[in-house]
This record gives sequence, C-alpha cells and structure tokens, in this order.
Amino acid sequence: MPDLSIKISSLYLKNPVILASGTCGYGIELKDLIDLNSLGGLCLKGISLKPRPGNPPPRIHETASGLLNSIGLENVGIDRFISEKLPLLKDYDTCIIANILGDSAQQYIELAQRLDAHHDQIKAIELNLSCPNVKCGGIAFGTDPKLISQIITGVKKVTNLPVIAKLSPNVQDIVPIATACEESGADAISLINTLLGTAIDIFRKKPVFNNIFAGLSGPAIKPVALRFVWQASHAVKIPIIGIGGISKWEDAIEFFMAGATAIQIGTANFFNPSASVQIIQGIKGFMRKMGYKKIEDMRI
Amino acid sequence: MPDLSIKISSLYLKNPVILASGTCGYGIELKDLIDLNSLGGLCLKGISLKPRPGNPPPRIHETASGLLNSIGLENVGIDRFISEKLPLLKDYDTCIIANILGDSAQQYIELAQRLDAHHDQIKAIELNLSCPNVKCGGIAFGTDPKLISQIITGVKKVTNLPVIAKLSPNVQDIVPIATACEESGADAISLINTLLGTAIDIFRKKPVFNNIFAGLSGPAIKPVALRFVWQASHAVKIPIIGIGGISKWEDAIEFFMAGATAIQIGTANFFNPSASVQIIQGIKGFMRKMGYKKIEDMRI
Amino acid sequence: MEHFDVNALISSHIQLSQDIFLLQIHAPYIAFAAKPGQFCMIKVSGDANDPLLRRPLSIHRVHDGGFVSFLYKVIGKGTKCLSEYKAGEKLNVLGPLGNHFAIRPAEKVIIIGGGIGVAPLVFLAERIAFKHGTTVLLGFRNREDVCCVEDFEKLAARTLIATEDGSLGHKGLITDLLREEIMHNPDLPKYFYTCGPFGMQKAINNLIIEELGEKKAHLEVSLEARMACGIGVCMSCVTQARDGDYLHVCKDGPVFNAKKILWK
Amino acid sequence: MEHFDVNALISSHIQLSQDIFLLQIHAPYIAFAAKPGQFCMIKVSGDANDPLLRRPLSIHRVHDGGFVSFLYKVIGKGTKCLSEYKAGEKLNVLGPLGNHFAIRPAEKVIIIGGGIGVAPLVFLAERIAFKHGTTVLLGFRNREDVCCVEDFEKLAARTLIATEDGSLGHKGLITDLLREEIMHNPDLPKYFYTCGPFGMQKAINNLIIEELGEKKAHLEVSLEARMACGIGVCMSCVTQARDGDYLHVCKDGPVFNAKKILWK
Ligand SMILES: Cc1cc2nc3c(=O)[nH]c(=O)nc-3n(C[C@H](O)[C@H](O)[C@H](O)COP(=O)(O)OP(=O)(O)OC[C@H]3O[C@@H](n4cnc5c(N)ncnc54)[C@H](O)[C@@H]3O)c2cc1C
Ligand SMILES: Cc1cc2nc3c(=O)[nH]c(=O)nc-3n(C[C@H](O)[C@H](O)[C@H](O)COP(=O)(O)OP(=O)(O)OC[C@H]3O[C@@H](n4cnc5c(N)ncnc54)[C@H](O)[C@@H]3O)c2cc1C
Ligand SMILES: Cc1cc2nc3c(=O)[nH]c(=O)nc-3n(C[C@H](O)[C@H](O)[C@H](O)COP(=O)(O)O)c2cc1C
Ligand SMILES: Cc1cc2nc3c(=O)[nH]c(=O)nc-3n(C[C@H](O)[C@H](O)[C@H](O)COP(=O)(O)O)c2cc1C
Ligand code: FES
Ligand code: FES
Repeated sequence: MPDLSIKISSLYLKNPVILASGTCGYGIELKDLIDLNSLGGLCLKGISLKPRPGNPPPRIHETASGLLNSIGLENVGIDRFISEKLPLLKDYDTCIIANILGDSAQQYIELAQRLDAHHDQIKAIELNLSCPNVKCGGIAFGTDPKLISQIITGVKKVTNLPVIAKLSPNVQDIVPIATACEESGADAISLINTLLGTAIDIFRKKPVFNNIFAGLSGPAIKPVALRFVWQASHAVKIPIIGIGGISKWEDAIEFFMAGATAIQIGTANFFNPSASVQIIQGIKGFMRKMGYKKIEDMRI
Repeated sequence: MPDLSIKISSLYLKNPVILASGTCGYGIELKDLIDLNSLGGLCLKGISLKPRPGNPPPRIHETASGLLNSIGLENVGIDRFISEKLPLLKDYDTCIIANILGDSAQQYIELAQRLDAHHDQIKAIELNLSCPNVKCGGIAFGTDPKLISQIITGVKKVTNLPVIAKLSPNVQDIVPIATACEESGADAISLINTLLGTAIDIFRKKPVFNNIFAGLSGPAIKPVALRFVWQASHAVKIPIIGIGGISKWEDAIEFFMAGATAIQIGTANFFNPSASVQIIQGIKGFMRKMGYKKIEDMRI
Repeated sequence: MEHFDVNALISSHIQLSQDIFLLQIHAPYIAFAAKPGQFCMIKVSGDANDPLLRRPLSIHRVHDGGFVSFLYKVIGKGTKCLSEYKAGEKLNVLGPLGNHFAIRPAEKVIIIGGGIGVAPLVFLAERIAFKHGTTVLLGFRNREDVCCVEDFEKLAARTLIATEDGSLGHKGLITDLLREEIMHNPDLPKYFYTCGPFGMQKAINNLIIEELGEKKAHLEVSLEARMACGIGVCMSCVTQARDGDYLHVCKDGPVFNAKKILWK
Repeated sequence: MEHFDVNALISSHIQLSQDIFLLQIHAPYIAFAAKPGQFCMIKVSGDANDPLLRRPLSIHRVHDGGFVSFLYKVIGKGTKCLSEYKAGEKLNVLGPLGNHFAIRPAEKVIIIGGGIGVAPLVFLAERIAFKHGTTVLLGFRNREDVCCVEDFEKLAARTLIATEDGSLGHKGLITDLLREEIMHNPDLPKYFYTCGPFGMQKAINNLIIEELGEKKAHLEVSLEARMACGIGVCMSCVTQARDGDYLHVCKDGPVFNAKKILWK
C-alpha cells in the first residue's frame, strides 16, 4: 500500500493534493461536492488586511484550454475571514493553508501575525508574491529577490507556522528567486501563479479586461509550470509545491517526477469539481501499479 | 474594399499574413495545399552556416491546445539552402523571408552577408534570437539587450535587406529588449518564439525530450503572445509582427488591435494547412463588415 | 443549497429551430432538488480541454421519473459543442445551482420573458400555475425565435407575444405589452418576474417603477454573467449592486430583487 | 506527390472489437491518388484545439466510388475522439501522404503484419494479388486482436496466423511462422513487406538477414513516428538511418528499405 503522506517542514499532509488559492473559495462551498476530509490540504482565497471588492466585470475570459482571470483579489479581509470563514471549517480534518497578499512587506507581516493566533486551525501560510508592490511603482514582489527576502524574513519573525512562498512565472530565471526564498527561511516554494496574458474584444475594439492584462491558468500552462518546477527543484532543497494546469492524475505524477513534493489543483476545480479526489485516487493507483512506496520515490 | 497590404520599412507585403519559420519548411512543400501566391509572406525554416541534423526523436509532444517541440533547428545549411531550396521558389509571387540562427554574433553576420547576395529572391532577414549563445555559456541571445544590439548592428552593416529581430518570450520584461532592437536599427520585431516548457514520460520516469526542455507553441500560448505584442508595440515605433497561437482570423484581428502590423501563422499550419488562406479571407471579411480600410486602422 | 455533479444520460436532444435546442437528461437528484430559476453547469467537451469551462444553462423543466430539460440557443463555441451531443451519450452536469424565484399566488403574477430568456420561466409557470392561471408576456426578435408558447398555453396561462418585426403577435417590444397590461388592468398583479437580455430587463424595471412607483414595484429578475465555477468559489460572476457592492450571480442570484441591481 | 485536404463525409464507422474500428469516408481525390503504404492525417477534434494535432492513419483500402477506409486501434486520446464520430458527420482528412510499397509480382512476395499493422497491408495485397496469390503471415497478441483475415483470404492469399497466447492459429510469434516459411520453402519469394511494431519489424529484419544473408534480403518496412504535419515541413517525424542521418518518416517513408534503417 503506497504511503501518500508528505511533510513540508513541520506540516504533515495526509496526501500531496491541495486545492489552489482562489479556486476553492473559503473551502466550505465545496462540502456538497467533495469530501473535504479526503484532501491533503485547502489553500483558501487570498486574504488582505482590508476587504477588497475586486475588479469590475468581465473578470474571466476563456482561451484555448486556458482561462484568463482578473478577479482583482476580491476577498472579505482578515477580520471577516477570521470571524466568519475560519469557524466553518472547524470540523474538517484537512490541512488549512491561508494565502495572504499585501501592498507592502509590512502588510504581509501584519497578516501573518494575525493568522498566527489561529494556529489551531491554520497550519501554514502561503505568501502570494505575484501582487504589484505599490511602494515600488507596482512591480510585482515576485520578480525581485530582495523584496521577497524582506517579506519572508519579516514573516518568519512573527510566526512559527510554515511559510510557503508562492512565486510568479513572469520572470526570466526562477533560480535566483527560489534561492532567495530558501536563504531567507521559506519552508517551501509554490509555483506557478498565473502567466501574464491578455485578450482583445475585437467587436468593441478594446481589451477584454479593464486592466488590459490578466492571469492565464488551466491545462494550457501545464508545460510551462512543469518547467518552472523542474528548474526550481533542481536549484533549492526546500520542498516545491507544483501548480499549473493539473487536471488529471497523470499531470500530478509529472510534477512529482519533476521534483514537486506536493501539488495544487486550481482551474480544474471549476470544470471538474471532483478533479482533486480523482487525482488522489489516480496517484494511489499509479504508485501501487508501479511499486512506488512514497511520493518522493517518484522524483527523477 | 479594404486594403490588406502593409509595409515594413522597404518591405511591401500584399497582406499581413506570413507563415512562421519552422512550420512551413522551405515553402515549396505546401504548394499542393495552398496557393503560395496568396500569402503575404513565407518565413522559411531557420538556416545556419553548417547543416544541422537536429535532435534525436521524440521531437514533439502534444499538450492541451499546445505543442512542445525540440526539433533542434534541423536544417540543410546555408549552402544547400541557396543552391537547392531557394530556386524552387523562383516562380512564386510572395515575399520570402529568410530566418537565420547562429552560435555567435559573427555567424549571424556571415549568414546575412551570404543571403544579401540573393536579394532578388529574399526580401527580408529574420534573426532567430532565441538560440543559446555558445560563447556565453548557452544563455539565449534573446534575453540580453547588449548581445542583441551587437548582432543587429553587425547584420545591418552587411545588408540592406530589412532586418526583423525575432524575440524570445522567456524574459521578464520585453520592453528593454524591444527598445534595444529599435535603437540598434532593426526594421521590425517579431514575437513570440516558443515558451520554454517541458513534459515528463511518467511510465519511463524521465523527461520526454533528451534536452529536458522544449518550446511550447499553438493556441495555448495565444494570450501570452498577445500580451507581449501589446507591451512591445506600446514601447517602440518599429512594426511588430505578432506570432503565437494564431489559428483563426479572429486571433489575427486581436493581434492587429494589440498593435501588430503583420502576423505569422505557425503551429496552425500543421493541424490546418489552409489556416493562412482562411485567415486572409477572414481578415478581409471583418474589415469590410466593420468598415476598416487599412490594417493599421484596427490598432487600438 | 444542495447540488450534485452527475454524469447524466441524454434521453433526448431535439433541434427546435435553426439555433434553438431542447436537451433532456436523466438526472434524478437534480430533478428532485431543482427549483424554478436555478441553473446547471454543463461540461460540453467531454474529457477534452477545449472549450475548457462548463456552460451555465437554466433548468427549463423537470419531468416525472427524474428527467431535467434545458432549452438553449447556440451562440458560440460551447453551445455549438453541446448541440452535437446525441441522445444516448452522457454529459457532466452540476446542479441545481443558485437561488430561485419566489413562488407567489398565480393570480398575482406576471411572467415576462425575452428571447431564450423564456427557458427558466416555463418551470416557474408550472410551479406557480398549478391550479391557477398566469399572465405571460413573451418578446422575440422574429417568428423564427419564438418558443415555449404552447408550454405556457398548456398551463392555461394567458400568453401574449410581441415580435420586433411583427412576424407574430404584437409588432414591437415587450415593454409595449407590459405597459398596456399595467394601464388597462386596474386589478393589477403585484409580482413580476423576468428573464432575458439585460437591456430588456432594465427597460422593464424602469417601466414598472415609472408606472407603479418604487414601492409597489415587485420585480424579480434573472441575470447572466460569465461563470467559471457556478458554486461561489471563483468570484468571476459579478454584477454590480445599487449600493456599490458586487453581487455574485451564481450564488446571490441568478434571481435578484430588481431594486438591488445597478441598472447601468 | 499530390495530396488533398478534404472535408470528407463519413460513410460508415464500425466497431469491430473492443478497441478496433473501421472507418470509411467519401474522398474521391484521395481514393484515386492513393497507393498502398500511404497514409492520411486526420483531424479528430473538429474545430476544437484539444487534441491539437491530426493523427496519422494508413490507408486501409480504397473502394469504388471514391471511398477510402481506415482500420485503427483506439490507444489514446486522439483515437478515442475519432471513434466517437458517427456516419453522416464530416472529418478533415489530408492525404494521400508519404511514399508507398513497391508493387512486385504476387508469387514473389510475403506480406507480414503485426497487430494493427495489418491496416495498410490489405490495400497492398489487393494491388499485388490481383490475378495472383500471395502469402500473408499475421501475428497478434490474442484472438480478440485478430483482424483482416477474411480480407486476405478473399484475395485468395495463403494466410497464416500466430497469436502469442495461442488462442488462434500458431501459438507464438510471427517470426516462428516466418522462419518456417523460409526454411520449408525452397522456392523462396524474394520480396518481404512488413508493418507492425518496431520491435517486430526489427526481429523480422534480423531473421531474414540471418537466414538469407544481407544480399538476398529484400525487405520493405513501414515505420511510425510522432508527426505534426505529415507533409515534410515540421521535421518532427525522424527515425535514425544506418548511416547516422535522420530520415523523415512522413516524406522519406513511411515505407523504407529495411537496410537503410538503424535497428536499435
Ligand atoms: C445562470 C445562467 C443561466 C443561463 N441559462 C440559459 C438558458 O437556459 N438557455 C440559453 O440558451 N442560455 C442560457 N444562458 C446563457 C448561456 O450560458 C450562454 O449562451 C453560453 O454560456 C454561451 O456559451 P458559448 O460557448 O456558446 O458562447 P461564447 O460566446 O463562445 O462563450 C464564451 C464564454 O463566455 C461565456 N458566455 C457567453 N455568453 C454568455 C451569457 N449570455 N451568459 C453567461 N456566460 C456567457 C461562456 O460561458 C464562455 O465562458 C444562461 C447563463 C447564465 C449565467
Ligand atoms: C504513417 C503512420 C500510419 C499509421 N497507421 C495506423 C493505422 O492504420 N491504424 C492504427 O491504428 N494506427 C496507425 N498509426 C498509429 C496511430 O497514428 C497512433 O496510434 C495514433 O496517433 C495514436 O493517437 P492517440 O491520440 O490515440 O494516442 P496518444 O498516445 O494519446 O497520442 C499522443 C501523441 O503521440 C502520437 N502517437 C502515439 N502513438 C503513435 C504511433 N504509434 N505512431 C505515431 N504517432 C503516435 C499521437 O499522434 C499524438 O500526437 C500510424 C502511424 C503512422 C505514423
Ligand atoms: C479565478 C482564479 C483566482 C485566483 N486567485 C488567487 C489568489 O487569490 N491567490 C493566489 O495566490 N493565487 C490565485 N490564483 C492562482 C491559482 O492559485 C494558481 O496558482 C493558478 O491558477 C495556476 O494553477 P491552475 O492552472 O491549476 O489554475 C487564482 C487563479 C484563478 C484561476
Ligand atoms: C516545429 C516548430 C519548429 C520551429 N522552428 C523555428 C525556427 O527554425 N526558427 C524560428 O525562428 N522559429 C521556429 N519556430 C517557432 C515558430 O516560428 C513560432 O514563433 C512559434 O511556434 C509560435 O507560433 P505558433 O504558436 O503559431 O506556432 C518553430 C516552431 C515549431 C512548432
Ligand atoms: S461562477 Fe464562480 S463564483 Fe460565481
Ligand atoms: S511530420 Fe512534419 S516533417 Fe514529417
């Protein structure tokens, strides 16, 4: 019987399948459709200090095997997250990961501090580092190793929870960035966030999205995500959580072989709410058939 | 009646639809399937000084709405290109663009010089700048504005043919690179080349490709390509040739609106050899219906 | 709200006109739980990834034996794909989703449908009209687009039709019918339901407020939005509320009190 | 080599066994131009992009009236998609592509097919066996996989079968049949044709060289490779030649003189 459990620093997951931030809401919405207890983890919708209304519609646009989104990080804010959303997950036995975002390093630190007080329920903090840094003219944190180090070091000071740095793929070379994460104490790296893309409404002669650019996700981006995971996992020793276009168990195996310790399912939840559960079953079946005992045995 | 013709410096194209390098062989192979005379241009398979055998199989792998390729730039070399391939296109009335690649700036310059002698047939030279630079430890030329400038300046010295710089999308910011092209005298920029990706053969537990990484093309990458075209066309004044996932006329219009002066059709030629011809018809129909007179009128 | 993700057998699939199709599936769980105004998310490309997302379609009717039907118009890639499915094949269907119309006494309601927006209104009329009669106003572009008239008539509903080109019924807009209905009917019903294009629903809302005043205008509208998940997790399906907030059409709707909506 | 990209009507599509299908299309241009050993590239996802590429299938037979048939095995996503097409629907088909088997006098040839590799050999036998008889050796994994036997027998071919599990014909490999044929047949035919898995064709090549020597071994093999275009423009379909060069299966092949191939 294969053992699907994995460890990411102090974090124990019964299996390596996590729902990706922004694609499973606050978790509870899925309770009718899948057994939340069967999941390795749930990475909840990105949370900011203040509530964010998000962007005006349209917020999504379908592309070939992909999805462009410009949700604008709509969320209820940390206060309502703690008072209204977290309690709903009390009785579930899955690892809850909070995903946070800020305009400045200080905001990430403050959010981490607030969440740390709820370490009975929250088992790890994922830093969404693909947000534009307001102080530095809107450049995404995720492209600057120095800024990333600053955030991670600051966050590590205020919490003992494992800290996962979620990286943007819109960079030339992931290696210096992954290395900066490792050196500044991140417990794991998750990647990729969405690829920057755009679409034009040809009949209105203007970009589909108000912000012009949007984030591309879904099966279309899997080959690119897998490449980033390979590159990062060959550059650092901390665990990598692979994300990007995973919709079948075969995809998950590819990520494990490329060096991922765990994976997250994003867009697939939309078109197949049972994807995560089917993927867990599929991983188990493949490991049994091929004689793999642990997830890490699959690493090339 | 809309006028589909465009100009790229001294280059006149009867319409803005060009077949992309590496996806139309040496052109002549397509003569049974499409009327080559109806095309704006033909960008032939990338040519090097010496013949290149290419990579061992497998060389392609299908992904969701995409194609990974690791052809390894197989080509007959400049000598046979000139003696055997070019003559076959003599009687066609379409704009022939030669695509060249080298290990060093010197090689690009030498190739351009050789091709310049055939300016009766060759109407422009496209520099494939996504090749690894052997002298600089294999970093792609396309990621370094200084190297790019060096190549373009050198090439411009040896030929009067319009020079098109074909850029790699595997960079964080296309703006400094596009600007470097413009400043060093490139007549146009074409983008994007393929996105770096990979795939794993899970039953053999190894990467599908010998070189691990391969280039992703096809409809999957269209949103990313369109984003690069938008960014580049808002940064420089020289014409942009949009490439990436174009398979329908609607796609082409999106690229024109995003700022492209012309477009290239790549992977679509494989699954629909008539794509280019259908796209030309579709562009014409759309312009007529919407009252656009020139391609540039569509620019947002 | 309980919902189910089922792999349902297509029991029939009929082309009603050039671009309108009637699809019936066997999905007992959904049929049993469904309420008028709710919708389903349908995977139209089998195991393939293109088109990627499910498509939202209102529940048109439910039938004895656990059958659910959808009435839809082919407008793009996804609905085209769906139209190619044949009876005997299977479809992934997630539902019932969203909130629903409030059920009111039949003599007090007017149902107003525009174009393919009539789809959910038959189910509503069935639930409402049971033992009663209802007034139904339907607007279409032309004769070709007209559908569901017999469905409403079978329910003994008083069914009035407007077409823009006058090829059937009143020549003009549905608001013409509605204005007349309001003006010539002293014994005015209190509750209005609509489904159809945003512009049409906006015009109806304006007309009702104009004629009856804010206070007496009870209008439930069914809105559309681009949806990725249909279950409230992706935040993609927003429409703007009058108070400036965003409403999520898949969860807070698709049925809304017209007063809550920013009709811009 | 002339080829055509046609939108062909499916005239019939029959499931022969668990995973083997016989597809017939109406494509007069292709039918007329086709030679045994050539193949077509078939778009299996209509206008959708997933699966993206066309799939190569050998021309199984051509029929009077401009019909072309394909015999294929469902092995993955693309062939699964193809199998879902119904008679009356249309398919984009590009062909005929590649080179072809050389036609030799029937009494001098042996045709050897393995598994679904028999597909192009029926067409070959038809062209060769016209007025003559041919020896055909067929190897399969088991009884379930056996196909085309009657096709060959109808052509008055001497058809011998081997199955790995012995569920039909000789129990063992096709090379057993071939060795026997060579050993017990003093009046040996000079030309061999094969199509099937690479390993099988390699074994056949080895056996023939072993038994007859390099000089007398005239073997034409039909190879497979992953193809994007099928027409020689993408350079994806290479197989290695004995002299170290790469051969392009879609243009230089799919039929090769076995001596040219690096049998690694
Ligand atoms: C709650 C709800 C109920 C609906 N009920 C019905 C019904 O009963 N019958 C019917 O014919 N139509 C109904 N629609 C509209 C239907 O969902 C769209 O016509 C359909 O999604 C179009 O898909 P397409 O791929 O053919 O079009 P495309 O334009 O190619 O679609 C592109 C993308 O935009 C989305 N989209 C396009 N039009 C709409 C739209 N009007 N609403 C929401 N998303 C859209 C698609 O889902 C897809 O993601 C309903 C929509 C919603 C939100
Ligand atoms: C010249 C030629 C003629 C052929 N004739 C026949 C025939 O008559 N009958 C038949 O059943 N099969 C034939 N094949 C094999 C057939 O093309 C593959 O079985 C088919 O492409 C598998 O596609 P898939 O999507 O179902 O499988 P997947 O494994 O999902 O395909 C993934 C990718 O690999 C490629 N691929 C997978 N297997 C093969 C293969 N064996 N050869 C080439 N590409 C492959 C696919 O085309 C696709 O691009 C032929 C192949 C070639 C090259
Ligand atoms: C609608 C949507 C909303 C998302 N919101 C967030 C978010 O709030 N925080 C975050 O870190 N990532 C967010 N993401 C990114 C996903 O978590 C994931 O990294 C990305 O979609 C790639 O994975 P996929 O291809 O499996 O979807 C979002 C993605 C989508 C599609
Ligand atoms: C099989 C293949 C071979 C290619 N060879 C070349 C080449 O030799 N030179 C070059 O500049 N680009 C080459 N390209 C890149 C294409 O020209 C194009 O930039 C890329 O495929 C994106 O466009 P598409 O999505 O329309 O295919 C190749 C692409 C493919 C798929
Ligand atoms: S469609 Fe996902 S939240 Fe409404
Ligand atoms: S398949 Fe494209 S060259 Fe052979």
